[in-house]
Amino acid sequence: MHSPELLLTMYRKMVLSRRFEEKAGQAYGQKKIQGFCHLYIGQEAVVVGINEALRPDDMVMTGYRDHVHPLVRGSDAGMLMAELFGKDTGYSKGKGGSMHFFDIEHHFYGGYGIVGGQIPLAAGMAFASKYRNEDRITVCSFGDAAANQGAFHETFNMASKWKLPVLYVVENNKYGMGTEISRVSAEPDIHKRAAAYKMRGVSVDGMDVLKVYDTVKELAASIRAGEGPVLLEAFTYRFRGHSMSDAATYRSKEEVEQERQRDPIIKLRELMLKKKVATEAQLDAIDEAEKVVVDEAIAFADQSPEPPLEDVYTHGLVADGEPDERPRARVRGATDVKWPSYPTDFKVTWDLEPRDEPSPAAKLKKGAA
Amino acid sequence: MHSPELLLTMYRKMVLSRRFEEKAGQAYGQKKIQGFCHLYIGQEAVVVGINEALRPDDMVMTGYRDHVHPLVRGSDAGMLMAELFGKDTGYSKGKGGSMHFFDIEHHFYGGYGIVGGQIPLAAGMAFASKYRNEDRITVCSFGDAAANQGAFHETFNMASKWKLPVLYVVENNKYGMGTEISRVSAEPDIHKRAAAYKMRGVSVDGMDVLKVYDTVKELAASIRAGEGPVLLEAFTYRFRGHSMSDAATYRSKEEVEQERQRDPIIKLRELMLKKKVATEAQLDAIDEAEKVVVDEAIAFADQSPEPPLEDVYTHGLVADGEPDERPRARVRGATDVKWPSYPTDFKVTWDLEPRDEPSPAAKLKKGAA
Amino acid sequence: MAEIAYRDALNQALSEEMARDPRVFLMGEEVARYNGAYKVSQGLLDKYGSARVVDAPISELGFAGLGVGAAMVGLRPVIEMMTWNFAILAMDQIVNNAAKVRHMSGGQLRCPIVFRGPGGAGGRLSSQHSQALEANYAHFPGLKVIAPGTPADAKGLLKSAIRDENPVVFIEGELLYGARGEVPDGEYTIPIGKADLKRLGSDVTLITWSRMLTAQVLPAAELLAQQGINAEVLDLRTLKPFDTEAVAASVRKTNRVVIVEEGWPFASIGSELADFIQRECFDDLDAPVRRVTGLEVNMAYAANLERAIQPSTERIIEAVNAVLYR
Amino acid sequence: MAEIAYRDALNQALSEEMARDPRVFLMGEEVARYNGAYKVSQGLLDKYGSARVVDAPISELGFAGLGVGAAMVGLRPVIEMMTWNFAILAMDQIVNNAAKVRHMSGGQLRCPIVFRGPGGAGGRLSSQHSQALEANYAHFPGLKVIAPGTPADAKGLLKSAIRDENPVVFIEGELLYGARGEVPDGEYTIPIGKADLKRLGSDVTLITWSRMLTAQVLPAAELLAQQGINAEVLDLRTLKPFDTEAVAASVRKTNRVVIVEEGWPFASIGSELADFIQRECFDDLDAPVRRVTGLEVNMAYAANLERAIQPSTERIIEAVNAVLYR
Ligand SMILES: Cc1ncc(C[n+]2csc(CCOP(=O)(O)OP(=O)(O)O)c2C)c(N)n1
Ligand SMILES: Cc1ncc(C[n+]2csc(CCOP(=O)(O)OP(=O)(O)O)c2C)c(N)n1
Ligand SMILES: [Mg+2]
Ligand SMILES: [Mg+2]
Repeated sequence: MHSPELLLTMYRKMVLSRRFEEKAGQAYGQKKIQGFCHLYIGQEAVVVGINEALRPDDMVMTGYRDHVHPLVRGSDAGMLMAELFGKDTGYSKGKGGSMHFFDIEHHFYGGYGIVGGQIPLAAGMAFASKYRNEDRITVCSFGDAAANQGAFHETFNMASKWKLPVLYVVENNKYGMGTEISRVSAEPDIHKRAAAYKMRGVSVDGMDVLKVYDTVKELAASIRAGEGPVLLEAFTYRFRGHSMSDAATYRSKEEVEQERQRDPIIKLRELMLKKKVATEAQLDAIDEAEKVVVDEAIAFADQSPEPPLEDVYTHGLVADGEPDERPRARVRGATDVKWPSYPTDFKVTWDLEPRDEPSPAAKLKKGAA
Repeated sequence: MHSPELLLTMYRKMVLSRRFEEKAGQAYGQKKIQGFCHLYIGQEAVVVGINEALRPDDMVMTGYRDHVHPLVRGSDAGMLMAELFGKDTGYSKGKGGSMHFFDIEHHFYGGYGIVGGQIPLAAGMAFASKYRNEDRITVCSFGDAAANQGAFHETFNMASKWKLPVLYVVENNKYGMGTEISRVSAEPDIHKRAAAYKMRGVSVDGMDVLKVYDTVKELAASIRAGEGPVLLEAFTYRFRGHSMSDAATYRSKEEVEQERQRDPIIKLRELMLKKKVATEAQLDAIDEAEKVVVDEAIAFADQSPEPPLEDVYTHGLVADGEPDERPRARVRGATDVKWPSYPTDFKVTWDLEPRDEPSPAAKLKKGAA
Repeated sequence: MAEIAYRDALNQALSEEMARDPRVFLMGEEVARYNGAYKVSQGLLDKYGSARVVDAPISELGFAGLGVGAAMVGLRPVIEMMTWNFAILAMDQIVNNAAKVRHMSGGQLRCPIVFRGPGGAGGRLSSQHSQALEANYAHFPGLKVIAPGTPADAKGLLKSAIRDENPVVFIEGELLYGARGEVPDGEYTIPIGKADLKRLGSDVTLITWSRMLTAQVLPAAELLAQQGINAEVLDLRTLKPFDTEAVAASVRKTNRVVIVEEGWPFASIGSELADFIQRECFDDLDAPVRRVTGLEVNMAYAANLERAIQPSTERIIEAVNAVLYR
Repeated sequence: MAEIAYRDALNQALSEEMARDPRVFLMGEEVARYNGAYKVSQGLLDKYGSARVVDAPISELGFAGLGVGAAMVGLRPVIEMMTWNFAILAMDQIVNNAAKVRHMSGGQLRCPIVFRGPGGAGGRLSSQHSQALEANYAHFPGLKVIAPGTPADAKGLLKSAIRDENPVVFIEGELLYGARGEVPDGEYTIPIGKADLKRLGSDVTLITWSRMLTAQVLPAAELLAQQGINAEVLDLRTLKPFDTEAVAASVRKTNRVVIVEEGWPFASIGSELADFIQRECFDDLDAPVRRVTGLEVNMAYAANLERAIQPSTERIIEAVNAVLYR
């Protein structure tokens, strides 16, 4: 049921992600990348499984652990790395850095640094889809610890009530920084909280890319069909510390070792070999090829110039007639950039609430509360 | 099982509450009270049932619909009314007004104007009790619509995780201002949301003072015994508009009429007559007596002076050595004021978390996220 | 020109912009069936339907952020805050997402959204409900801040705000909704960033905005005129970016300035104006810039205290006398 | 005197106050087992146990409010905000409850609580994580705002803040934690509201606070000295209430002022200071007050842009030259 192409693509993207993050980690050690830098190593099956189950024009966003989400959508690895290096050729011209990747061409709507802050945004993007009667869905990831933010509660209530086409994904890697989720969450199984909003809550083994893929296939179809938002909890693990500055001594060696046994890349590789989808040599060739991609990305980032100093003032307020930046066109001279088009003229046909009785039009003169 | 004294007290307090609010409404019409003014008419069984089930030194707080909560605790009706009139003899010297009643002598910790804003405060008060190993509990009311605030979510998670001795009461009167709760809440049965925090959620007929009393008796005992917080939903109804400026045309006449059939005062009165706890004449006498109490309160408020203009600057920052105000002593010259005493020297014996392994003391040099 | 109320001027602006552009929608507490807590959205639900006029739960952080997300993908949300006091709960979405998303994305995204609602005292509402919070938002780069004082300005500026490509914080006067004034017939907009001379004068410049304009400053100017003092009244209308040219021009003419502001004095719009003036017009000033502000205290409920806390014509006249060394 | 790091000075203050007063507890993200995101609470869990050093969920609004409630009934909470950027989510509890409960209750309650954590740039953290937000809190009556620039001040002021009967916003320098400085031996406190002359001078007054003191202002003063300009450096330490006497005294001496502030210029602490000085020292000023601030833009990640956005010795020297008309 999973085509060889699909498995090969997934394998390739997971390897690419792993290599990208490893190299980013090295570059951080060399101080080419600075500030906070959160690697996705260990969690690759989550984004890759999701991504392959989506349409290319579905919209994706996440928190600050955001390198791999755009990468697997098709973003230019060199330009992502350049952003990490704070270079002019980065997707955000070096303004965003590690925590704020954006690639609108590939419908990646950003990495956000305030824990939980992206949750309401995704509801707004889904609101817009429904408002314009589009069948795109929005997928928004956040961490287990973000589930204790008020934004989670306020947004899920609205998303469920208005049946917004959005898939929320808790990447439950068991820890928020140094704190095990069960220490700060009265209900550590986050997906169970969906019931408080009469919303569907589902969990999946986030180390198994095929399970993630199958689950999201089904959920995306249901969401696209208008059956309302879903909260999907993917149980996963980060093999590294929270960020580059975290030695992660709050976890035992044994625990980390045990989790590494579930390495999603090894798991898929073994499956592919077992199922004879590919030979060792073929998979090794992929490994090599992706290594080259990442090496080139590093070289590109290294050789790119810093942003010009005048850029301090750009991208503040939008001036009249100022266009949006299209990074791949600007940096690579790409002529095939398909920018999402947001129609300006359309008819709103959505009845968000049933029009029962006409509103009783209370005609008060005075104040509110 | 409910003693005649208890029933008589409850009846008296409900009548007092009703009269107080009716007179406040009249005074509002005369512009003696201004600004926002939220009456509790119809909901009396909730606070009275709760109050009689509590110890006098348990701590109580609520939102802006706060006149009756202190009244049934024993606050001076005249001084409450004076606060509504913005007079110097009010509990807050006219600084707070309708939405900000406070009577610390009677352990009423305030009325708060930001929807849901009091929810975290109550957790903090309960935290303090547990911290000092006291067996007082905190009771915090809020409206159905407040259940969509992030503060609800963030606080309940902590309260449950840390087993704080707090009873949260949703006064579900079906509406938040002009909006029926089912229109904006994906889960309109608020108490069911407690499950998301592995917290106990209970509902009760909020128009039946005895049911409220019995329920809270049991819950208070359980909370006092350290079994963790509870969310109690009392289904009730406000007979008037949201505030004095709301004609409440969003509700049908029939709906209001039907709810009025459940008037908690009539209900209790009929029960008492049926059970022969009191005669018509005795109950009428109570009605009369409470009318007098409220008339006197109005007269007191009317005759009281405005706060002196210099008071503009008082109660900003606390100056060194500045004592707290004790309103009944100040206004009535009362010598029997028992102010809650907060010890300054004690031993903290609470282990908020089990001391399993010693903390691995990660010794990082650098940044956080 | 028709004379209409401030709330109706805002209502016209909303309705006209919604008719003109299907991307515009209004979301907030009580905006739809109740027609708005202050009736600004009267009739809009019936005209534009429940997807374009949306009753939100009491979840300020949530629906403010929802608006930001919708703006990022091509809609033009107008998010009503029942009052700006409650928007403090939503501030993270306004200042960390709306104000920053264009910058963080290196110019890939824009966020054309209007956050609007009443600010300032509402009349005996006590401290949590009587705050003029414009300074808090004006402090952040990436936002425009507007606070109109008349129906005509309210309409013209709200239309401009809705058409603006940036996030706009639009603060209405809670006590102005019933205030009436002439509003031009037909379609018009007022440019963001332009102040308006509401009264010409030569002896002193009074700078103000929002409710203080009609409630205290113009009446004070009339009283001053009776004493032979000819005050110029400059209504900023847009607080950020404010009209530096208009401010400087008036100061150069009168050489004396009093700034009148409803909010608290510390680190406020008035502080910024005073700093701008002392810096850019140092040699033109014949006296230090004076300010009349809300007192440095929380708002009291009692009528006499509430009055005393707010700027008054008396305090304005006193300040004018001070800058005139009279 | 021992030379210790700023973080250790804060740690000593916390530990000493916790030992002295059982009512003091510390709550925040990662403060207990992780010993603090910036290691300010190192060792405190082991010393004081899990009820007094509490790891909170990522629920800033919730645990800030919990602290306020605990303070209302006799505890003395220290609420750590991992950074002040995240405290925007908790602002409602800080400004609407902590800052107002004494007033609303007519003096029946008090709220002795400290909200503390790092502010300002942290080094390549981009816009959402690099904000100096002191002006936002200083705007509200009912709060004190403190921002120490040295280990000794950090310790002495944190102890005073914990003992204060009012809510205190205590903003540490995110890039100062590792900075070392001499700290008096034994018990001491530093009074809230007193500025400190960190350098005596006669030609110009440089007013600043927090990290700018050691990062830019003192170095600039040394460079100026080489050019024969003798700058006085006044470290405010407490931003609200600031030390009006010390400011006025220095201005009267030097007649020229440059204010150096990490945050944005608009409606900031610096605006307030400039207004105060032009008003109270009008006749003493030989030049307009100048300000060197963070640029009016969101913080960029790129190293060169990040540098350019922040105040620098060059910009300070430029401003000094301007007020000296050189
Ligand atoms: C509102 C807010 N509070 C605190 C932080 C600091 N912080 C950054 S990441 C993080 C932990 C988040 O953990 P989780 O949500 O589980 O995501 P993970 O990092 O595990 O992917 C914290 C506390 C922040 N960025 N925003
Ligand atoms: C944060 C916030 N948002 C909005 C308001 C305005 N407001 C005051 S009361 C209210 C309705 C609250 O309804 P509910 O919680 O059900 O309580 P009830 O009034 O029915 O007792 C609203 C929207 C407010 N005071 N605070
Ligand atoms: Mg996590
Ligand atoms: Mg209600």
